[in-house]
Amino acid sequence: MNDLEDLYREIILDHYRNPRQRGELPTPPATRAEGFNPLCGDEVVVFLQVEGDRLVDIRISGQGCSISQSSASLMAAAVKGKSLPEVRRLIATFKAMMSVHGTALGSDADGEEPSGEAEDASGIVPVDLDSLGELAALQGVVKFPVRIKCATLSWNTLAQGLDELAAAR
Amino acid sequence: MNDLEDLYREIILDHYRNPRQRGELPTPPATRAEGFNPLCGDEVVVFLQVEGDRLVDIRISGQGCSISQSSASLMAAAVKGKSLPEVRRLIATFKAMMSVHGTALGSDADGEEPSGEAEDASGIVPVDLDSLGELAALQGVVKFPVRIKCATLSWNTLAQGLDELAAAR
Amino acid sequence: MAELTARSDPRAAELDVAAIKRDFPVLAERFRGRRLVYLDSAASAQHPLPVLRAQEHYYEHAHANVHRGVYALAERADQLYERARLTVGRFIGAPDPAREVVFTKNATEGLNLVAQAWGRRHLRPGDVVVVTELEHHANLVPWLMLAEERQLELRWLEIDEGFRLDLSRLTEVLRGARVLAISAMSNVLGTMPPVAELAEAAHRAGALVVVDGAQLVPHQPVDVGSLGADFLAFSGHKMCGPTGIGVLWGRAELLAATPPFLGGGGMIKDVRRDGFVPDDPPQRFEAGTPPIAEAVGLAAAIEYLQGIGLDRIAAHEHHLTAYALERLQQRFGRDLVIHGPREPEARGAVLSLAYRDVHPHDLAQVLDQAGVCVRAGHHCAKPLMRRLGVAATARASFYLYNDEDDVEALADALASAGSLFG
Amino acid sequence: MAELTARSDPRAAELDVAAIKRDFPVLAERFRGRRLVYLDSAASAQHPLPVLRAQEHYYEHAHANVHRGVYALAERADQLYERARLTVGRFIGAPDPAREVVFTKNATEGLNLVAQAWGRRHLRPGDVVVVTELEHHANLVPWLMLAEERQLELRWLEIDEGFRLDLSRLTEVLRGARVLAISAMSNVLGTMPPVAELAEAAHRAGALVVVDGAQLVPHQPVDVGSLGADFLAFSGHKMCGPTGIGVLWGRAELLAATPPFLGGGGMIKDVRRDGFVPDDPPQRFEAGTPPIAEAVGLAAAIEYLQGIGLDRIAAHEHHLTAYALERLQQRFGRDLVIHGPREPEARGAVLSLAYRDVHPHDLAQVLDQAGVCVRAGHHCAKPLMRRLGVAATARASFYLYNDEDDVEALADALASAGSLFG
Ligand SMILES: Cc1ncc(COP(=O)(O)O)c(C=O)c1O
Ligand SMILES: Cc1ncc(COP(=O)(O)O)c(C=O)c1O
Ligand code: FES
Ligand code: FES
Repeated sequence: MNDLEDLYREIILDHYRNPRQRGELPTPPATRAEGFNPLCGDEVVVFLQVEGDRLVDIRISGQGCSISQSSASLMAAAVKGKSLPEVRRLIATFKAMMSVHGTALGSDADGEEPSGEAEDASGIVPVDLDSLGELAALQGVVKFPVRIKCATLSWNTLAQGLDELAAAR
Repeated sequence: MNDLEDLYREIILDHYRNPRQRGELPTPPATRAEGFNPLCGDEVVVFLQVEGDRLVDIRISGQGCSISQSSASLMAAAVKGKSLPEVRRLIATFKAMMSVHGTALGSDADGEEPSGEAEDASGIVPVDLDSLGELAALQGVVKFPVRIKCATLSWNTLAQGLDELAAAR
Repeated sequence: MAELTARSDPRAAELDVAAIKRDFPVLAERFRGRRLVYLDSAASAQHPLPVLRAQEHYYEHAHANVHRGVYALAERADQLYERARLTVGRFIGAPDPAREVVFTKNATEGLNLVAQAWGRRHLRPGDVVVVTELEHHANLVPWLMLAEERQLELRWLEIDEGFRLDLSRLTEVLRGARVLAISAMSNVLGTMPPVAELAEAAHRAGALVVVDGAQLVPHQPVDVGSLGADFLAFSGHKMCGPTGIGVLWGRAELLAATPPFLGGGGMIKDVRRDGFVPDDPPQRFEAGTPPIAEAVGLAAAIEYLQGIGLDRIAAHEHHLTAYALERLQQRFGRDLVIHGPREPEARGAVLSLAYRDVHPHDLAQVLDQAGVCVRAGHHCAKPLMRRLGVAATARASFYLYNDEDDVEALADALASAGSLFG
Repeated sequence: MAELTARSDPRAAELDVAAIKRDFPVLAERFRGRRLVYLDSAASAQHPLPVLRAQEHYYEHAHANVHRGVYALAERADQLYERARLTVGRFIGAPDPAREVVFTKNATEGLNLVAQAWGRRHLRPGDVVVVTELEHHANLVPWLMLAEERQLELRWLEIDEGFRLDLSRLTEVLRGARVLAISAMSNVLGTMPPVAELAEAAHRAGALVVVDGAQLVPHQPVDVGSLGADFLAFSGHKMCGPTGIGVLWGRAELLAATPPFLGGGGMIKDVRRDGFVPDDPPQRFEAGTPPIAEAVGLAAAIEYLQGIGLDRIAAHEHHLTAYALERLQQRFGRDLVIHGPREPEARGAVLSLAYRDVHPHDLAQVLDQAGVCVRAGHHCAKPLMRRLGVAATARASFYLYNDEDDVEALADALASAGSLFG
């Protein structure tokens, strides 16, 4: 499998062509979070419906490349119905996957974290790929540092939505 | 004779150690012109006494390096008592000597002239070294482009003084 | 203008691209087992050996700080640096190269210098600056910044359906304007506005003409006089020169009326505790140690380009652009949209592509796998992208070292993107 | 501070200068049949092979524009560029290298950025900026310009008879000050003010500390934290790196509170027809194509210096300075005045010389004939020169590639100047 096939795996192309959980949710009761990739101008909007400690529903809108769109779709499918701590754990695991191999340089890996940390993180956060299920298909992205922001865009937006929710409570 | 001996010829060192026409003249009747070399901060002041069409007296003050000081001294000795057209001709000849050999690059040769001209001039103004007498001793300077401004400082100042005089008439 | 002659020049076919390619070491690189098909010269060009050698020679035999060092090494550095200024000035037909050529760090700094140093001094609240929809951020953001600071009015020359500037309202737009800021060639569409004609209208209206030549100067013979420019900015790295250097040319009397931009060593006549006297142009605008090795490299790049001939380069690119427009349309028909003027004679060698609904970044990624380098993104021209109704395009651009094989490689790679995302 | 340790480091003698000299191709040059004795590193240093190779490698194998190109070549350029940022940041102990290191064109631009972008936003008429008599024009003219534009009050820390800053009136001078702009090492006298101590006093007074590190950073281990700097600027070319690049380090929260300086590509989040949203630091301050090859070269220079050890370099220079002070005084006695602190431990490796009444330019010229390169002039420190009561000095400065033989060559050449002008 060459790098490109590794990047554009069948499962990714499938989620890109047939995005899951696409659409919007009425706010309120849902929460809306918006993420923006300044490098390309793409945008993802995440709608979250949280009841108690559970993310009962999620929808995705916005537009972007195949990586960002499929990542959002895979994410939505993976987190829907999970408890908030589970979702948080998944976010952490996913982002750790996106910064392993040390290919991600400093702030490239994730604009939201001080790079020093991000870099140190690459060695120390154990990535449990099994726990990621279909999401593991996105690991080919780390070989393409410029595209890591594509893959993490929806996840950062989700995290931001959860933060806002938590702060509002 | 190596380049340095060519630069610091005995006659130059002599004029440096024993500058001719050093001092000031009362203004008026004399005219005072001031020249400044921004590259080094040195300064030359030329006092001119013109009667009719003749430069009857000249004095030099200010301070600077051996090249600028000796050039001023040699100049003063050479122009004193000459008619104004003769003085002008000498200035032109001297400045032509300072820009021959094409070693002088553009504006280096003379900050007062558009470099295009200065460059073209290098080929076309015939320099009559014989007419320069002792002044020819300064020709070694052209091999040291940075020092050309030293040698021309007093001459430009003299020219400027003559211009002011002409304008005032 | 020169490009018209160049375009009908039969010598176009003479450009020996195979030989030229050998001058560029990176083009012999293999990426993932494939030869490099470099189609991103509009972002930055590659460097021929003479440029690399000139810089190396400088560092190994002639480096010292400039500003009139007395010793031989410093004299060499000074001479090389000032000679580079003359080479650059003559290259663009500057009437007075030694005084009118300012070395900057890139085209962007040059344009900021005009907006901030000239503009702050000469523009008053309410003054009108005309920009165009074609502008790169470099000739836009400095004016937006100044407009905010000084309450200037920004007016826009828009593009028409044919991706050219709409000149129907020109007189109106220029009325009372103080500045026309205009790109001589769009880095997105390849559009080349009739700068000379616009400059004439601007001058009649009393406006200065600030030309962003970043894309034009590397690709065509340019003469500041016939262009009608008052200021012209461009970058070394887009014309086979080094990074870290740009040029601002300005008319001598305008530079003389422009206060300093950056303060520091080398730009003063005197500094006292209570003030300073700025030096004359161009030194006034070159505070601190300038990009000396870069100036030497840029001069070598210019000599390299001149050795081949700017008219021949322009003709070659024109030929290649026409070839690519035809081949790509032939092969992909409606699957491929190429933003920009249809007519090859109205545009530079820049093709902004939209292939079906494949996202430009995906397209560029797939092309890269085939060794084909194109740039995806907004190309620092967001207002223009909005006007085109897209967030990004994939842009292929040609230079002297590209040939028809490169166009074919692009086409083949596009086809494989089609099957991947099909 | 680190230099104190370095200075008592017995490994000083270990610096293998002969081997180091071989790394610098230009030092093998012969001028007029003589070996080059390069004593002008304070103006600009020479370049070792690893730096030349790194830049060459970049141009031959990794050049493309940065700003997130998708293809492999652009990715290499991006990575090298951002890695250089981290290398630079770690070199000066930046807490957050990826965000706090701004690449500029030279130290001068960095200082202008602070004065113009930070200063214009945060300083009001009547605000006080404290500068010192030791400053280079680079840390003076930007403040003079801003003072004039914004009616700031400039206060001066003066030097005493021993060529050190006179701190007797420190509290008074700093009272109410908003900025202390200070050079960490004078390029004329070699004086190294106690920056950490002054920074503490400045911070207590509520002032920011803008450190001109152009002379210190190349020669000593520097840690922005222990230095107490809020901003620190320096240049690549004075530390064996290329021309065309400098660094501005700033505390993250200060950079975040600084508006853009130059506008253009790469420094925005969005541009609309009516305005723009600036990007975060450091991108916010890097408009246009940055000095990419130069950043790669600078990183290589830092790695080269670190490979030898900044503490060892400092110790070596200290030894050489002490040696030169002693030898020259021994040999020339009262014929030679060396401006600057007598005590070697209070100064850097910079000797400003006055030899009898020989004009500095004549002195430098005669020295050049012997292959000895020194700089004559005001060294871009005119207020300091006025204070010293001279128009110019001849300045010899040492770096890692100089040795005692170079000092002897200087002494011999001085003697020959004496006999010529005697
Ligand atoms: C103390 C000091 N500050 C600032 C500068 C300016 O450095 P640059 O010319 O590289 O901007 C210099 C060098 O000339 C210097 O010696
Ligand atoms: C049209 C145009 N103007 C200005 C620039 C800015 O050039 P630089 O980034 O070298 O300053 C570019 C290149 O990106 C460009 O294409
Ligand atoms: S390119 Fe925009 S999100 Fe991937
Ligand atoms: S060095 Fe000043 S005039 Fe010669």
